[in-house]
Amino acid sequence: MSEEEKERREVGAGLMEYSPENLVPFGPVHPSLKEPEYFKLILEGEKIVEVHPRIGYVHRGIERAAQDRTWVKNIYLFERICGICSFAHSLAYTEGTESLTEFQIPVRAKYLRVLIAELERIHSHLLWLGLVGYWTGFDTLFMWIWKDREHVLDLLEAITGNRVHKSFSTLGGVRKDLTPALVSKLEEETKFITERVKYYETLVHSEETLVSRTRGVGRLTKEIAERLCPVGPLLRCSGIDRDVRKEDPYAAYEFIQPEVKTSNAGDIESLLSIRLAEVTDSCRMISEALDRLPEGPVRVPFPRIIPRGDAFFHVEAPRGELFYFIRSNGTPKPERVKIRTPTLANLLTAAEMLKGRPLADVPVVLTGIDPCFGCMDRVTVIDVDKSKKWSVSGEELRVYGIEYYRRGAGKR
Amino acid sequence: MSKKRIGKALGEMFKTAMEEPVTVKYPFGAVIVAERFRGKLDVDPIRCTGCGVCEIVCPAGVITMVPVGKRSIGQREIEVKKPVFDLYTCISCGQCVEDCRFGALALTNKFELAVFDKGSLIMKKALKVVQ
Amino acid sequence: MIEEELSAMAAELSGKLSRVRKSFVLQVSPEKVKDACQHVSQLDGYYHLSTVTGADMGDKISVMYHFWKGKEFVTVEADVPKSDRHLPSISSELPSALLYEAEVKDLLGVVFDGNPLMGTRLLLPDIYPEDAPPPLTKEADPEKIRKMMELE
Amino acid sequence: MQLLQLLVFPGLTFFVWIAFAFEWLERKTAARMQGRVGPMIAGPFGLLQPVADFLKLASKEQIIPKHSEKFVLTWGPPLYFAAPAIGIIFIPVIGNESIIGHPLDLLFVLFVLAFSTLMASLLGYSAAGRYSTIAVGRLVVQYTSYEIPLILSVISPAILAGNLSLGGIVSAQSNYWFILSAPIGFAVFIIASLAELEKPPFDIPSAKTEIVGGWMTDFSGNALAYVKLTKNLSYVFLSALAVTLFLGGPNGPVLFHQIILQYVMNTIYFMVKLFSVGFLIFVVKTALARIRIDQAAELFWTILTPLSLAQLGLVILLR
Amino acid sequence: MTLKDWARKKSIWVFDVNAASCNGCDIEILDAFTPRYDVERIGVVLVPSPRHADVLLVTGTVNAMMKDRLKTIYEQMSEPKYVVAVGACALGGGVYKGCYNVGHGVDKVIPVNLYIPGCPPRPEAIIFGILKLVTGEPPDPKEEE
Repeated sequence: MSEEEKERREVGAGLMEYSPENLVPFGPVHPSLKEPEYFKLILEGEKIVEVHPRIGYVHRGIERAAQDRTWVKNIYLFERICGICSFAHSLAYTEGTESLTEFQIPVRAKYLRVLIAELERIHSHLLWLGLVGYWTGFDTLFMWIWKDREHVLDLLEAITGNRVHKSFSTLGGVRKDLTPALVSKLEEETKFITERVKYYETLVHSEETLVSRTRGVGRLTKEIAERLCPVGPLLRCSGIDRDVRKEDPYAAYEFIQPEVKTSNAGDIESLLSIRLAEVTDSCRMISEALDRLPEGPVRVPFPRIIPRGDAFFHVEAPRGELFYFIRSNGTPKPERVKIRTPTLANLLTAAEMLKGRPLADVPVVLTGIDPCFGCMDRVTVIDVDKSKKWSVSGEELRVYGIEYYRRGAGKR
Repeated sequence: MSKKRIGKALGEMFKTAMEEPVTVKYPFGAVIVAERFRGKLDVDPIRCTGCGVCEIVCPAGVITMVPVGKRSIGQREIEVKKPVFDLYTCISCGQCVEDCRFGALALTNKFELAVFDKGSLIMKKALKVVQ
Repeated sequence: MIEEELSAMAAELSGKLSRVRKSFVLQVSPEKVKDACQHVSQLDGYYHLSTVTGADMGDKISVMYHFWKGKEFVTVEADVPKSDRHLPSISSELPSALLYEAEVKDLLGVVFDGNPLMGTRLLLPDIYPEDAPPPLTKEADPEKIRKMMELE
Repeated sequence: MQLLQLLVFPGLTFFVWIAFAFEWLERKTAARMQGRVGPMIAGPFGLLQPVADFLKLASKEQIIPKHSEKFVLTWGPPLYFAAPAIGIIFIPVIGNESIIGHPLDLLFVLFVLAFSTLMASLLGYSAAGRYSTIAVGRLVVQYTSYEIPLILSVISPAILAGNLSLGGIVSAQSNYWFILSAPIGFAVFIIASLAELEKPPFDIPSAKTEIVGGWMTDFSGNALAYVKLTKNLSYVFLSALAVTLFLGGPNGPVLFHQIILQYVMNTIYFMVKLFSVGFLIFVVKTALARIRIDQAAELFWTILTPLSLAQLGLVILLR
Repeated sequence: MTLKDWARKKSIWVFDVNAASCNGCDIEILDAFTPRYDVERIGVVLVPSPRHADVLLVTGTVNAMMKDRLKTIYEQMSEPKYVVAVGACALGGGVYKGCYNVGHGVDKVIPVNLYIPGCPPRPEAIIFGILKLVTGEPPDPKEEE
């Protein structure tokens, strides 16, 4: 090992110098973030004064790559934006592209899309709920929920062929059909999940140590929500009743209506109950979809060239409104695809919710918005409070051996 | 909403401890993989005609067509190409299987693919059969 | 109802209103963007700002502000010439646009005057070459950029 | 002979093996209650898993961060290990007397408890990492909050026995256990032990989702192996203390008149009680979420301190 | 087999780094620690700091932001250390091959001991990989050549 390398490794995790404020790096590689993302926290004792996220650790350049690939290849590319809500991405992209043409997609395919989307919502919410246990040090809850989540993953694998990246929705319909065996398995498992969720509902509202970590933590008021436009459960926990599935139905959501649950508390506990209620509701929607599932083909042949035009399309991903803007110029490749993922919309709100909270709340609140940085891979430094100065740029310090942070420059 | 209490999870904990653990036997026993599971890509060298459609549709750039020889059709002599699969970067999406008109490609349910040498994941099976 | 209001607004701001399926597109000149967005956001209660999109259309860059409520999108569109990529920022009125504008700046080089995030790099890596064009413009070549960042 | 006793049985070596067994029991209990299997392939039922962990860590390279206090990081871990290792030999295991008893050894044991936390803070601070610095801050806050209820709860059995030596307290319990007259003291002692051991809900100084590895973030190799072993040994030490103070130590029905056989029986009684207390701690730990440092301080100052004071008053009345 | 080798085979502490992946692989890695797959059976523990770890699990296309950080994390691990690349992206860029901010493989940045392909690999595949790493089977013969 060379001297330079040795020096680097020893400097590594140590602390170089103290900055005037107590600065704590949160990430980019941190045990409570499953993905690299960097949050610069400025503390007074244990209290957080400012939060400055730096995004871009997962930036890959997908939007650019989409312009150079064909319409069909892009399905698989967009699906791999995120490993949790992968189906929401492929659903938004395929439905958006189909809306540019005159083709009629079989109704059965639309129902199947709803089915998988709801299964994915269950898996995503359960994953998040398990992680709430993980962040609050309640490993038992984490293990139990992930144990039950396996049932959903089994279903997804049995129907689509993969646990994570489903590759199910395609231009012109869906790639696989249901079999009678799968239908009965689906019914059985949704019943099981509903049953388990009932237990977790009582547990998260009654286990005192857990409640003390979630109740009243990160208050989000309606006024702030209207200003900062968060989406999904975060918006609904502030009391605003807004769900794309209900307001602007896509796929088969006209026929299978969701029940939108809101809460006025605006804290992490209300997020828990909203997400759990959505899981129960998704189970209901799945059995409803199975009851009404029409017969027929699941796929129609689709052209490789899409007519010229713009499509604005959004779906309700597990984390909230996922927006796609698709512009076609009549060639085999899209002209521009813009993706706005729910986490980007929610990040400002999370930073606002964190201010004035103790350090111990960071993982709970920050991850309470259910961030999915793989989706987002864009953005930076935020400070909503207008009286504060902006601080960015100028490298000074290596933190946790991995991170440079930025400050100086730019005023409001 | 039920009453707040410390140790609410205790009952369920003991219940779980009494039950059989859900853990799979895997490394010490067989594993059941779903029928539709998309695992390792496999090619049938005899059916493959070297048309090159798979190379065009593959989203991950797994497939490259390499020339393996020449063949004469009537007066003309054309170059015969066969696919080489860089399976290490394959995403098992199945688009090539869908678009192969000759049924030469298939996704198996093999998943135990860990290797010490990346090169051994390059599949050159299709090159051997040249008519 | 909304269509009437929007066309009145279009007349007032000397813009052009068009309809794309169930959505409306309001084209205005770059100076009027701020007024248009403010009007749209106050239309009929709470209009939610979905995102800000930039697209390279050859000689110009079109910047779109997507507002959503109920079943329709209202998009405010402005074209910025490539030689002078400046737009007024709407972030003082609609703070949720902060990050969206910053993203457009990073990926297409459109500077939003008044947005506090303009002085910093947001999404692109620190070592993204200064002399390379923004990645989403037509001039940018992914292969070349990768070589410049020594990712090979 | 006494030296042999100190080093082998019932001294250090014996308790180090118990410490490994405790870690195995902890992991296995948590695993089974979470519906998993837990360690399985290292030795029968994975019994040797903690040993494997220890040996592996000990055989690894140790990195000392450049900006840390090298002297402390080199010599600190053995000293940290010494704290519970010395404290534990005062615990009577085979009879009413420990190997090297002293009329005031309870005080020494309390000193050892404080010394262990002090060493942890010193080690964390010397590593000079951001996370370890925060962790040390939390450690000290937590220490100042749990120390008073802990000591108050330890005083109750001493008053009941009218004696400040562990041997005397054990002898005084030959008829009835002090848990009967000081149940609140026992509960407070267990809760404070959880805090001392940094186990949920008080694993605040080593919360991995907040401050990475806590004060152990920058340790590696040999040092980490000793720190981990010390934590397990403290586990055994505190459980043994609970057994000694409240559960009658090695006391139990006398079955044999032969002295050697009775020693064996006493050891068995002691072990059964020790593992029961350990199991109790594991179960509590598995069932709870981590609380915040301010909540922990509040809990200890406003609830547990008055409770242990009340227990003390009750004990004085009883006496 | 010496005692040291035995201990190293039975106790494997891993640290997981997401170097710009879609987090599908990371979820599958985390999944391997949960009741269904429970890799604690074979002595695998997820540790919070790279200094405690023996094995570094790297997922994702190492992009420009993560390149140096990945190197630093690798350097902070104490010897003996192993690197396992998990998923198609970490092996060769996967579906993102050719994007402007994507490196083609972890092995271009740090030395890799074992490759686990798949998008994402099943938890079983990850268990198989880890076991293969510690038992050190000889490299398997080239695919029918």
